[in-house]
This record gives sequence, C-alpha cells and structure tokens, in this order.
Amino acid sequence: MRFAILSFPGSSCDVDMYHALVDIVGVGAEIINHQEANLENFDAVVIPTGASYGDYLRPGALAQSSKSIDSLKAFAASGKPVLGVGNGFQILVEAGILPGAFLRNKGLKFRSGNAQLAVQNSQSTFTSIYEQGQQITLPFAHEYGNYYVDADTAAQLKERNRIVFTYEDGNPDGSVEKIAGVLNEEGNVLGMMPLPERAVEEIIGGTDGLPLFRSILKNWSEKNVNHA
Amino acid sequence: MSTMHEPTAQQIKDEKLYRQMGMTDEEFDRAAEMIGRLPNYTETGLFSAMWSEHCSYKSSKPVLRKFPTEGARVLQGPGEGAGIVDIGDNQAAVFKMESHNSPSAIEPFIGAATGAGGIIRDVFSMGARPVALVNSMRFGDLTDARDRYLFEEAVAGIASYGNTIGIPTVAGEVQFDNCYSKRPLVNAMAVGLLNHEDIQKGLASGVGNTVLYVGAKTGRDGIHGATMSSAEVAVDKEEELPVMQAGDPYLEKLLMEACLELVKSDALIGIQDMGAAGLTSSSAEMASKAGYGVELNLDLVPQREEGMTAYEMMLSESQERMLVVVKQGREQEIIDLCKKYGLEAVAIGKVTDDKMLRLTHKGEVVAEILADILAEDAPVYHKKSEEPAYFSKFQAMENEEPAVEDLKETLSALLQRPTIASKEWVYSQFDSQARTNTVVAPGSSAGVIRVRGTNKGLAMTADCNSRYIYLDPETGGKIAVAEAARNLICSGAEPIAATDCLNFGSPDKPEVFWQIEKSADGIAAACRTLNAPIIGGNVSMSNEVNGVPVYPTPTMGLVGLVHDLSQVTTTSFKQAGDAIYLIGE
Amino acid sequence: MTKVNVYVTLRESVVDPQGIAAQEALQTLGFNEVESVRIGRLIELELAGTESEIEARVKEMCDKLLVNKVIEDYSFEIREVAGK
Amino acid sequence: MTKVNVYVTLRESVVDPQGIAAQEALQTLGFNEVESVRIGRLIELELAGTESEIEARVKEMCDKLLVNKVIEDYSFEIREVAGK
Ligand SMILES: Nc1ncnc2c1ncn2[C@@H]1O[C@H](COP(=O)(O)OP(=O)(O)O)[C@@H](O)[C@H]1O
Repeated sequence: MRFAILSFPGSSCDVDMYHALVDIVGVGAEIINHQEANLENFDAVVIPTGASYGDYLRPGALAQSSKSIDSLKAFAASGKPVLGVGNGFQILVEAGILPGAFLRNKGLKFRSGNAQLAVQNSQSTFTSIYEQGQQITLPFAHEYGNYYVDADTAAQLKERNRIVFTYEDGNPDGSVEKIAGVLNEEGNVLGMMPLPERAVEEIIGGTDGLPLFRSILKNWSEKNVNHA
Repeated sequence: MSTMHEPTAQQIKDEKLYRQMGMTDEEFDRAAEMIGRLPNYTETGLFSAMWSEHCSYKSSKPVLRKFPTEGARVLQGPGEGAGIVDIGDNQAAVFKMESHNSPSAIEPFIGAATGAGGIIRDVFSMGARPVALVNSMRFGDLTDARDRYLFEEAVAGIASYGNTIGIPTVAGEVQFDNCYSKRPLVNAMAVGLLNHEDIQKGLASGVGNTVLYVGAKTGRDGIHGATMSSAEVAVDKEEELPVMQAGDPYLEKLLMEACLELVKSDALIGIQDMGAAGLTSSSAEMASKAGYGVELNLDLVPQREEGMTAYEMMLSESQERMLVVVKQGREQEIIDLCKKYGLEAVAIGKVTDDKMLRLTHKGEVVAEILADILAEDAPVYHKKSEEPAYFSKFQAMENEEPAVEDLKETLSALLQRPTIASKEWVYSQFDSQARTNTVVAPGSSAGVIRVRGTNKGLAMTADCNSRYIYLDPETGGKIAVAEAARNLICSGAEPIAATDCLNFGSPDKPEVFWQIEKSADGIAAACRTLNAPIIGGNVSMSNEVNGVPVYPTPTMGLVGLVHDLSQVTTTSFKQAGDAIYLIGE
Repeated sequence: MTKVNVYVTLRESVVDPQGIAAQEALQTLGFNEVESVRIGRLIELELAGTESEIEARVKEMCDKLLVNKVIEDYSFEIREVAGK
Repeated sequence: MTKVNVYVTLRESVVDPQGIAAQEALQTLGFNEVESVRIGRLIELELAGTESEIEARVKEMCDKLLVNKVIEDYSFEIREVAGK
C-alpha cells in the first residue's frame, strides 16, 4: 500500500508522518510537494500537520490557492482514504471536503499536550482495529482546535455516526459536541486534531496512534485481496 | 540624491550627530583617524552599528577571554553563528543562546518571536538542521499589570515562532523577581544537528565570487536595533522608538529548508544570517573573516519601501534575510534553488581583493571602509571594576536558619511563588513534540531528543539563579553551571559543552562590571572542571530600569550527550513502594 | 490604483472568545459601559481595475479565499479611486 | 446603545507577513491585479453614553487596551446611535 503525504509550504510535520508510516507501520509513502500533486497512483492520501502558509489569514485557508486542492478533491471523491491531522484537518475543512470551521481555542492560547479521547465509531476504515468506546491518549498541538459546526450539522454528524473521536478531558478548546475527529458523509475522509503519528513508538509518546494506521492498511489489504 | 538631506561629514563632527547613534566622541575620533578622513553619514552609521557592544563586545571581550573554549569535541568555538561539538558517528551538535531583551521590553510578542527566529537562523546558517529550542526568561513578579502583559506576550511570541516553524521547544526556565520589572530578559537557545562535511562558515572569499541576498525584502524596520540593544530602554516613549522588526516564521521555514539544501551545493562559499546590524555586520564580517573585500550595489537590494537611503538599507534589521556567497558563474542554479522554495535571491555584489567594504548607491560610492576596521578594530574597553559595598556586608553576615513554624503552611506558601510553581502554563503553549524526536518534553530536569538512526540522544537545559549571583557572583556563577550540569546528568546525559547569555546592567558601573568579571570567573572555573567548554554565547548589557541594574543574570545553556537512550531518566516518581534516597551532603 | 476595505466579522451565531476576553478586560479597566465586543478582520486591498470590475473581483476573492462563510460575514467598501 | 467600529491597522513600516502570504495566494488564484494586501483588525463595540463621551472613552480604550501603539495605528467611527 502506498501513501501520499501531501505537503504544503510550511507543513513541517510531513517528515513525522513519513517516519511513522515508513519506519514504524511499514507501508510505502512519499512526500508529495503540493505543486506537483499527482495523486492518482496512490492508495491513500495523508495531509500532515504543521503551519501551512504560516497559518496566516485562517489556518488551512491559504492552501486553497494550491492547485493540488483539485487533485485532492478528486482523490477524495474516488472513495480512497484521505486522512488530515491537525493542520491537515483544517485544510480539509477550509476546502469544504469536511464540514465546519475552526475557531481559536476557547482559552485563546496555543496548547499542546496529550488528549484523552474516546473512539466513538470503531466501524470506519480508520478505526476498525480500535474497540468501540476505547479510551486512548494522543498528542495534540494547536491554537485553532476549537471545531465549529452549526447545530443542524452537529445533529446530522451524530445521527450518521460521523463523529469518530471525542475529547474526554473536559474539552478545554471548546469543540462542538467535544468533537476531535469527523468523517465525511461517505466515510473515506477523516479529519482529526490529535496527532496519531506522534504516538507510534513507546519512546516518544505511546502507541495509541498505531491502530489507526494499521486499520487503514488492514482495510485496504482486505479490499485488495477480494479484488485480486 | 538620497544623501542630499543627510548631514555632511563636517556637520556630523561639529554637531556631534554620532552621539545620537550611540558613539562616543573618542570612538568617532578613532574612526576618523583609522580611515584618514571624516566618515560620511552612511559610514558613521556603519561604525556605530559595528562598534556597538552588541556587535563588537567592546566592553565584554576581556571578560569573555576567561572562558574555556577548547576541548576534544569542539569543532567550532565562539566567533561564528553558533558553536559546534562532535557527538561521534560523523555527527555534531550546533548550538547557541542569544538575548532579545530590549525588543521584548518594548513589544514582547514580536521581541521574543524575533529572538527565537534569530537564533534559529544562526544555527541553520552553520549548515545544521535546528532540532530543538530552549528558552530562559525573567520578569517582574506578577503583581504589576505591565509585567503580566510582558510575561504573557513574550511566552506567546516565543511559542508562535517555534510552533509555526515546526521546531520543538523541549526545555526552558522562567523566574520572577521585581528587579526585572518592565525590563524582562528573554533568552532563546537553538540546538541543531549536522554531519561534519556540511559545516558552513560565514566567509566571503575568492575574488569575483558573487554575493547573493536571499529572503525577505529590506524595510525601514529595526534601524539601529544593535545600538539600541546595548542601551537602556525608556518604555514610555513609543513615538521615538525604532520601528519593530516583525518576524515571519513561515518565511523563515522556507529560508531554512532552502539553506539546508544550499549547503549541499559545491557552489556555496559562505553564508551568514543578517542579524543585528543586518547587511552591515554580515558583509563586513564575512569579508573580514575571509581576508577579502566586498562590494555591494545597494540599488539591487530588494526593498520593501520606497526611497530608502544607503544608511537605512545598511542598518535595517528586517528579519529572515541571509547573505550568501557563491562561486562566480554558478549564481543561476542557486537562484533557481531558492525559487523552488518561493524565495527571492538576488546578486547584489561581489568579492574583491582590496579588503574594503565598498557600497555604491545610485551610481556613487557611498561608503568605503576596510572591513577589518569595522569588524575587528572596535575599541576594547577595560572597564573599571569595583566590589560593591553590599558584598562585604553580606559576606560578614552570619548564616541564619530560617525558623519554620508550620511546615505545611510554609511549603504551600513556597509552592505558590510564581518562580517555584509549575510552569505548565508556559510550556503547554509550546509544541514540544514536533519532528517526533522528543524523548523528554518540558516538565523534567532537562529536555531530551533522540538522534535518529543511533541509540544516542541530546539533553539540554538553561539555568541561572540570579539571586545567588547577586549575593556572590563567583560562587553563583559556579552554581549556575553546576545546576545545569546536574539537570543533564539527572536525565542520563554527559555534559559536553555550554553556551551562555550574559545579562547584566551597565558595564560603566564599576559594581556591575565587578559582577560580570566575578561571575565569569565562577562560570569559567565550573566549565573547566566539568570539561564543558563554552562554544558560543551572547552579551546583553544595560538591562536597567531607571538606572537600577537587574540582578546579574548570566544564563547558562548546557548540552549533554546521552550515550544510550535506554538510560534516560525523568523526575517523576514511578510507582508506589519505590525507595527514595537522598544523595550528597 | 484603487483601495478597498473588506470588513470580515464573525457570524452572530458564532461565539467570539476573543471578543469576550476583550470585553472582560475592558470592564476590569473600568469601561463598564461596554456591552459587547466582537473582533473581526479588516483587509485592506490595493488593486487595479475599473470600479465595476473591482466590485465583482473583490466579491470573488472574498468567496474563494478571504472569508470563510461557515463562520464569517463580510462587506466591502471601495475607498479611493486614484486618477491615472 | 451606540455601535462603534474601531479599525486597527499595522503601522506602515511594520512588515505584514499575513498580508504578503494572502497576496501571493490571491495571485496564484489568478487575481493578478492585487498589488497589496494588509490585514488588520475590526473591533465592533456596543456601548452606552452620549456621543461626546463615547468619543473620549473609545479613544481611551484604544490607547489602554485595544491597540498596540508600538506597531499599530487606529481610527474609529461612531456608527449608529439608537434612540432610547
Ligand atoms: N520557558 C520554559 N520553556 C520550556 N520549558 C520550561 C520553561 N520554564 C520551565 N520549563 C520547564 O518546566 C520544568 C520546571 O522548571 P523549573 O521550575 O525551572 O524547574 P527546575 O528547577 O527543575 O529547572 C522544567 O522541565 C523546565 O524545562
């Protein structure tokens, strides 16, 4: 399985994602510069965190000027998995691939640390190795982690089981419905503010992020075996 | 044409206009004598910047000579952007600490942010990838609204720069004392990694080679930042302040990636950050160190504002700019490389053999001075030193055991002191895990990052207890080094080298100069004993409010080598039932 | 060259944590008469074109990039048309 | 209740990285006619008081809290005085 790590100027954590995928999970991955974004030959796309375009204007906003957003939309529409973490989630939301928007953290400060999460949907391509309701710990680092959707959308997300992760530690940044990660309607695009690629080795931050990548790999393998 | 409104050389002398730029009468006379004529306005500006304490270390040089700077691991000692120590396997650690106190007193967010930005540039201009940040800050205690503001904003500024550029902050310290009221200290340290063959120096050598300007455009911001940072700041007169040089961590990220690719090119001769005194210091120092001259055509300098004079361009401290010397004929490939990162690179001059820094603007030569005179021949002052009266008084006092009546109450009162209380409020604002190498994040004795591809790690910490240094500078200096070393050792690392930031009051006060000398003696002795040479650092003087100096605060930054990552230890208790030992006296 | 000011405000239904914090700070300073503070963005553009072109183009810029309509509203004002 | 709009802009010589990045993004999207973008803040206040009181008080709020005069300039506009 081959992942494209779509890198925008300023996406400094593309290398972290590469390390997690290639050195730890053991899949193929390539960092793809947004200017030459040809995604067709990949099996999955990941948008890493960092501060693309300096987080200027609104985090994730200026990435919309990149031509790669069209390739990304086409890739998402093809049904293959797309994962956006941290700033990558913000980019997906600004692009309209996922609903909602990001406001500044309720405390107005950048915050980093470890978030306690609950897995609310263990049926998705991204989470099938987790248990339903499993409590996990993932690192996070953001200033605009306060996820916003209007009340109707929030109800819809709940009803369609699109809320994948929720914050279980008081939700200090103020996300609507404690949302830490959401799926698109089709279930092949996941955006999340916590950073699973920072939790794939005991020595740096635990291993609670590993099942996420392994789920993607497992579900891809099963599909591919069926088709073969 | 642009020089028409500028005073003539004679006027500068007669009206003593150089004083406004921070030069003394003797310094001006010395400058005139060295070049054999009166300097014009632009040239006076060059002298004032290069002979400022910040660039020339004219008062602190005799003190800095006390420090041990050599050792088996040292590949580059003081004098370049950052020092370099060998860590085995053909790899080296590159680091330095720098102050941004004056700008932070005026505009704490921008001041602190650009402090982080500057030290990061110092590290990547050596060819190293910055892998971790450390900081050390001092503020007045938090009862004053201005001090609370300075604290909040300086923390946010450092956080914003490091977080945006994607370099983890892994350690630091903050202390509060009213001697720093309205005059905060903001010291930032960056640590990088490189392979030996990638070491770069700021050299402009090889006649005919091309000087390229890379990065942000030059504006009128920060003019005379270098002279300002050596002077006491009056915080209330904002109209008279120089325009703050705001930072752009996004641009710096692009600049960093471009430079790290650039250092792999054999077209590169030398590279240096345009830090304090911008174009002036980078060009004069690169020429002087290499023993060559540099000629710049200022018309070609990318400018953000219209009608800038030569003086303004040379003294601007606009951020995120580098001066790069490349082999003649190879310019285009470097320009293309920069373009790939969205950066403008422009040829603005060439290396000459006459050792002159020569500037032309609008077809005229506007400055022509031997680079060595600017970079090397600043006056060196042996300031008067005098033991302050308080010292002998304190020394004569009997030791007194504080009477503690209620242990619980005293403990809880102590824990509430901002200096002792948890610093989580501060470090939770820093992304400490970017680049996924952080083995120990802030909250323990030292920060530790792993060195990928090996079983090694680097530990780092910054420490200084300025009260001890005030009470007894020599012993206090030793204590600062020892504390930092203990923090490394407790984390499982062997201290290998040090950097420092000497934050003091005005060196013109004999009592202050005595503090500087004595604490340097203590620091030097401790570093020698621990075999941790000082490979770079920075001096910040005139940290005073209304003429009262802050406590002497020579902050020590130490880096240690973790030989085996499985030996890394953290401070927290691990499980109930473990025995607790007290080791030492 | 024409100058255009774009005013971007948070939609009323969206809570503005920054505005609330500013209001509290104002009250602490004794400005008790302040009932509400909302913090938005002022984007100053300088651009070429005729007035009607500019009107349409600025609208497009706002919709495509400058404004996030999930949480923000905007209006703009053509301020100055310098004679050529 | 009176509404006041405070317009806060960066002082001219202070570099505006946000504005530069936004301008580049606009150009990539084909808005080549845009020569400059500067991003400031729009602060909307609602407060009580007579017009002349308000004038003085808002100035004071700006000087004390809302505006960072080391790097910013401001102006304000009293927009609407609702009858009681
Ligand atoms: N400004 C800062 N930046 C990053 N980490 C900090 C900062 N201030 C304090 N810390 C971290 O908080 C912890 C406690 O710091 P401190 O109270 O100075 O304790 P110590 O005396 O053990 O150095 C340390 O891990 C330190 O690295």
